[in-house]
Amino acid sequence: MNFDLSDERQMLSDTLRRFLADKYSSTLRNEVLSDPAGLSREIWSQLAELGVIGALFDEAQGGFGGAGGDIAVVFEELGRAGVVEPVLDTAVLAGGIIADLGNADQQALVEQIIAGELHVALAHGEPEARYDLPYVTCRAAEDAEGIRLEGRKAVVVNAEASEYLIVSAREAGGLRDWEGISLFLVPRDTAGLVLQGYALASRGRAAEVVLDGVTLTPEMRLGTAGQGGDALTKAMARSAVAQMAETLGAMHTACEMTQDYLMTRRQFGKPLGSFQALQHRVAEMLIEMEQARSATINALGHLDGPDRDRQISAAKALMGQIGKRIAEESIQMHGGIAMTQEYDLAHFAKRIIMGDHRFGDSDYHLERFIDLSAA
Amino acid sequence: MNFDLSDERQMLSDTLRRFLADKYSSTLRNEVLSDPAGLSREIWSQLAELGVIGALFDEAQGGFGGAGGDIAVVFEELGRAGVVEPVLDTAVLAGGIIADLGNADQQALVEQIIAGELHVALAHGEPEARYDLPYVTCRAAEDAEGIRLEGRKAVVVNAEASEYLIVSAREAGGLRDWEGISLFLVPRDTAGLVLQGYALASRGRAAEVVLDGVTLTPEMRLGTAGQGGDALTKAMARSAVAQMAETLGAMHTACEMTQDYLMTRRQFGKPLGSFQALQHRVAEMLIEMEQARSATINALGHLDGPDRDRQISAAKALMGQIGKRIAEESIQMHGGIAMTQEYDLAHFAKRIIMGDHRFGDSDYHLERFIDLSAA
Amino acid sequence: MDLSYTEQELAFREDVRDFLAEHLDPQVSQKVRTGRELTKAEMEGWHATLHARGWLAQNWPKSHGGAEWTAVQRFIYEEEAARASAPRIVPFGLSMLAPVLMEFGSKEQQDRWLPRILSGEDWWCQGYSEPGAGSDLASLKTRAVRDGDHYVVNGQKTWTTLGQFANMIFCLVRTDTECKPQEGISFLLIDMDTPGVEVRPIVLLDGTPEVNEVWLTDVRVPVENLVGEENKGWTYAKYLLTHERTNIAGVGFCQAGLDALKRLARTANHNGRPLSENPLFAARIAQVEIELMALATSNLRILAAAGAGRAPGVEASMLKVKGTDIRQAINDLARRAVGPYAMPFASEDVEGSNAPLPDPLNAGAVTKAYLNNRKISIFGGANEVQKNIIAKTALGGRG
Amino acid sequence: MDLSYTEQELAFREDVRDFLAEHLDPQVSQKVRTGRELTKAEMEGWHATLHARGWLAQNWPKSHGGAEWTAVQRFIYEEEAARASAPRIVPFGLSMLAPVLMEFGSKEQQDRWLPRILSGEDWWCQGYSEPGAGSDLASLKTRAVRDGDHYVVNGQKTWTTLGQFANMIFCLVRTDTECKPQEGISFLLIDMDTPGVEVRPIVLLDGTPEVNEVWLTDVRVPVENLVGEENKGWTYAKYLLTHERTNIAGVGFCQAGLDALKRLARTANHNGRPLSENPLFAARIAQVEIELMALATSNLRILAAAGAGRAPGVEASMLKVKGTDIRQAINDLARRAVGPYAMPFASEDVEGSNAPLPDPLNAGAVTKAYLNNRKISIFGGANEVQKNIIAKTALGGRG
Repeated sequence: MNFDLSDERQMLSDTLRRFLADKYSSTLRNEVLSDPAGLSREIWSQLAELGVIGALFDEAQGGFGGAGGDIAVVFEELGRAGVVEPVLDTAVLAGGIIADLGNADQQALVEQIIAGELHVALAHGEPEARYDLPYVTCRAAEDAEGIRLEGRKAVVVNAEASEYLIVSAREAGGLRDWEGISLFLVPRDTAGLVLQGYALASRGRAAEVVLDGVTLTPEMRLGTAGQGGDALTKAMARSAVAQMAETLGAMHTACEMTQDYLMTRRQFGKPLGSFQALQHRVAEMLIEMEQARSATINALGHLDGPDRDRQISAAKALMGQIGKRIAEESIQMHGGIAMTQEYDLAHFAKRIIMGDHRFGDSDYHLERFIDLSAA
Repeated sequence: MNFDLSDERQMLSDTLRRFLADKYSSTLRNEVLSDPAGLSREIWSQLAELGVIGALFDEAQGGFGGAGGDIAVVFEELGRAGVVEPVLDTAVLAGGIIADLGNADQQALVEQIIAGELHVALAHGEPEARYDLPYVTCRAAEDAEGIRLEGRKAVVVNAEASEYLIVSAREAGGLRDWEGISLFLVPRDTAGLVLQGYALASRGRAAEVVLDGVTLTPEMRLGTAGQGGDALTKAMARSAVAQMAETLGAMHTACEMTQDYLMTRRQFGKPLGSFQALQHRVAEMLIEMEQARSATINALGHLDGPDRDRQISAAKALMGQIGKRIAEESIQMHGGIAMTQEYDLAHFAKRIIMGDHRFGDSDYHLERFIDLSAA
Repeated sequence: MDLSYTEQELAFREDVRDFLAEHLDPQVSQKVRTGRELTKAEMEGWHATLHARGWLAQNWPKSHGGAEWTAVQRFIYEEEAARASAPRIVPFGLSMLAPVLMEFGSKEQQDRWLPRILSGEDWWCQGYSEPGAGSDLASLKTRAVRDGDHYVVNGQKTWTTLGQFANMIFCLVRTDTECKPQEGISFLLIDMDTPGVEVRPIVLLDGTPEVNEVWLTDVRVPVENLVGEENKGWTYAKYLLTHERTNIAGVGFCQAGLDALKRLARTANHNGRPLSENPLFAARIAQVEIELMALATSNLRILAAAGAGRAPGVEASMLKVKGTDIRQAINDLARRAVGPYAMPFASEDVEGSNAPLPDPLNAGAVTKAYLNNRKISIFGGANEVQKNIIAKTALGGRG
Repeated sequence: MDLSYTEQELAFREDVRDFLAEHLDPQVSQKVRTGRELTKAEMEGWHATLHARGWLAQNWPKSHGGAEWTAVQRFIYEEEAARASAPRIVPFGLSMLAPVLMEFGSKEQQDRWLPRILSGEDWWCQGYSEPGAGSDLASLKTRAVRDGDHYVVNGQKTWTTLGQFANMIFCLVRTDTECKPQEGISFLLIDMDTPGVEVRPIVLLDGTPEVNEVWLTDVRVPVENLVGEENKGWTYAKYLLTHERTNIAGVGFCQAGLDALKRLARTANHNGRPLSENPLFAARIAQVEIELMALATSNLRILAAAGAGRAPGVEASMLKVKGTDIRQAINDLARRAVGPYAMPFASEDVEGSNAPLPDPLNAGAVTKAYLNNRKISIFGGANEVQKNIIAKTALGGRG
């Protein structure tokens, strides 16, 4: 048992932290947030150059990492600095599925992703699905002209900036069956693919995706027909780890800002930090931070083990609860200033809260943990 | 809408409070608690003389009260003073069922109860029933010799001091059917009725009751055969109100003791009450006390209305939660002294917590509230 | 003890319902229901509608043109209005300034300002908080120096809600710096068209420009705009805060929010069943509902006591804390109910297309509401300050 | 980062399991499992069993006859022992006094006292707390005045756990009253057979006589029983508290409690189904389980850091608070699981009949455990004090 970072990961962590401290000011972040692209291409290239994207893939995939520990190191730093670029969406989520299922041709896209030259988005969730993974109503039907996709996908993060969408659609089975879900690589400029884009509360952009007679060649299928469920579940597990690490980083920053504020801000003639009621609440936040870090470690440590999904659900359920507490307490202890958009904490608080809305929220995972524990 | 006490109830409340302040010292309580009888006959007679028992029955039943408001006034005072005598068990629970279902002969027992001359205990719960009201496995079968009862009853409060037990038994229907449950008045010295007595954590005594060939005449049935369910539910509702009022009174005392202690006890050179972290926790306790009082009012105010059971479940669920918080916080803020049996708070804290284990606990009632709200 | 409403109260509730059904613009209530911002005209329109019915100044005495409602009537109105998604009544003139003027203002001030509040001629805003002062009113720094028939005011106010719509502001200003912090404060009425008044919007974390900074630079205020006596403003401020707090529990808002939450939960899918049938989420909703049932009764009890002349003291603080806790819990559950549809920042419109987001839940602005209502435990006397007040009574008066 | 156990650690776990299976008396473990009190002989017997195996002094260096286990080994032992319902190792001599003697005691003291701790010849208890001092050690009042070759000690100690079984007590006493409260304290070893030592039991709210008052009246203590230097006792006391806290999270106890809770929930009926299948109760259990999974990892992380020479500072306080929270939550759920069978005060026996209570859940003493474990957030440095310590580091070191 060993909780220390390897030398490689420590170096990656240090490099990334230095880079972000230098480059990723809140001014820059606010520019990116108000940019219709939802990301900075320049930062993206620099992240790729630093090896941040490559660290999320293993050597066979053209990267030099790809384990839970690599994901955690990268995303904790991204979360700590409040980076809004869609590293999670392109690299871990969509990139992970291509690396997992793609044939030799499709794998070439992974190289482009690692090089920072390509964005891909996963279009899986549907308007009525909420967090229900096998809830797929989109249909894929093959005929002489090719495979036709029909349906609608909800809240597809970073769809507009992506060259490809990975679309899940049902080739067989009933609603909520795992069996029968296929995954397709759809170029964004395919006829019949319509995006309705909007800004997200915490970072970047997403889109509602309408598939109206999108026609593909069979080569655009990822993996075996109807067998996409395992890859989806695996990608969700890896993305959940990334999301938790990002949230952990953001919580770290929120706690630090709160501690700093309490020590400098005075009220009723004393620093806020000298009020014992606030002191105890800070202590409780820090206790929860330790729990959050351990939950993240549990999740990443089991990413390749047999207990993966149960461990991830335990961790994500706890992270959602702790995140809510830390975001809300940070705002409350700051007082009015934290209610303003221009104060940095607002971004981190939103980021933490919105982390609970991706890949299943705390209640979803608490129930899943119960189900998997009983199984 | 009117939240003031009527003059009669105000007078009852004042009289009872004065009487208990004079007579019911913690020395007396400790004597009663260590007495094998589980109650003081002398105090019992005095409570009857004061009209405390009569206030729990309406005029038709020989009393002069009997409404939710009367129950609440009496039990809040009993709880506040930490009275251990089984007023709830004899008068509200068992007495209420006799008054509700009894024929003219049986009603005579109510007069004796009001006069303080008789104890009756309800033997309804069973070892495997937990809070499940219609879970009745005890059987009643009628033949030429009479009605024979067979089975086992659990945690029958005040059974040993009672002249009669009211025993629920099934004459028809399957386990958990409401239909088929009958109630019988069983003299405690009936052959085949065996008590195994023990002390309770918070007050008085209870017994496990074995019914091994108990034979009764049909006159000992209360009400119609197989139709005991409504009276049971009603008695449980009234008893739940009594329990909540008792808990409210006990919580009031626990809060007062805590406030007094924090103002007098010094640590690190200051009164404990000057530490802001404790101040805020006291404030939160008092906010919860207001909620608890309102919950009790909601319950008692709907005791005769169509929304009775849903309102009672809402209130009892909340009381259980608040009680736990106030009992635990009172102990924690006192520190070590509250861990000792001889310090009075220990009794009140146990009393509050154990109140959640009667007539359904907070989770039981939260679920019942959901079910009744959906209905 | 009687929890049932009287015949008159039941009839009043019917009146309120009928009035709302008849006069509330469905487009406006739809905006309120889904958490969108109202225009100034929409708010003014609702005031005018209420005023026409004589229901605008609910707690004013009849002598000043008020409805002089009982506490229970006000509670009933609040409940019905919230459930019908009526706009809230903007409180700054009606419930905050007016009681101060009635109690401490001169006859001239009352005759001048009160009718203009009713008619909507004036839109008041509040100049209490200052940057760096937070919940600590006694530390305020805005200075007013007497110069002939005027005060010359310099300073900065902040968190001024809806100040962008106001033409008048009532301000606490420091008129004496040589005394204890609570003394030396005066209560001034300032016309916002006076040179030197500048309003700058503060965008909140949910993106709404709802509050403002108000900068005061050499603003000349006629001395007749001083309310009561110079340096006695602290007394008036405390009086105002007490009156501000009679509707502090926000039971009506909570109930409307709970209704909306239940609607969302009935619609949302959770692993193949409606979310409302999920035992865990149902328990979370039931939990806030049972808390709210108790709070509603606490509110009525305290209003009844206040109506009987017993002043609400710490009870108002208790209502504030519990009411904001419940409201925030409801906002939180609503956000959670809609799942990934909590993520869009402005879920009412898809940019560019002007088409509604194809969100089958019609989630509306649940995340905005969640974020925006973090303020209710901060503004209006932070909950920490309320707890200090409660603790002081509970512990300070003893031992 | 590697969460898996090494081959050696896995083999060690097997050793521990085998040892427990072979040597733990089933009657004793049954008493532990159901929360009944152990006799002195039962506790001593378990110590002797462990000592025979060389596993009693787990964190002592081998030079003193200890096992010198790694942090992970200790964690594994704790986990397995708790799950097997082994008695806990009485810590006062082994884990509290011994590290102080090894660090600050003379060679003579080490040679005299350490072997007697191992052999069980001495049963130590702790004389830290005093009436009126609570968590505030610096305010202690017990006086020791030098008189020739002796100190004469007068005062009173309290909350002395298992003092009724002890023959030796280590005490903090005041040897100088003219200095700052933390100075002037000395660390004395007192034979409880000395005239003037009187032990009086304190019955806790669950009815157990587990703690005691120790009255010291003109007790003559040889000067060679002074540990380290006079007036330096505060330093030794803090050192002791740090060592007391290495197993502070109580993960093993939590896991054993969670196992027992799950067993109860599988047996209990809830409206016709096992309570464990009730979604709300299942969620409550799952909640403590996910907290405990994180805590176990926090504990290992901190032990690993401590093993690498990084001293656990505020981390120990964090483990204490979270560990006691979780343990109390488990006790609370166990009490709730058994429903009305939580009400009997001593549920193991029906009085008189000597027959077991016919409780099909075999609830054991769940209420006693719930009540008794209210102490764990009070004793050993109240959780409020732990939060003060955490906050001081978090806020005091900045700004």
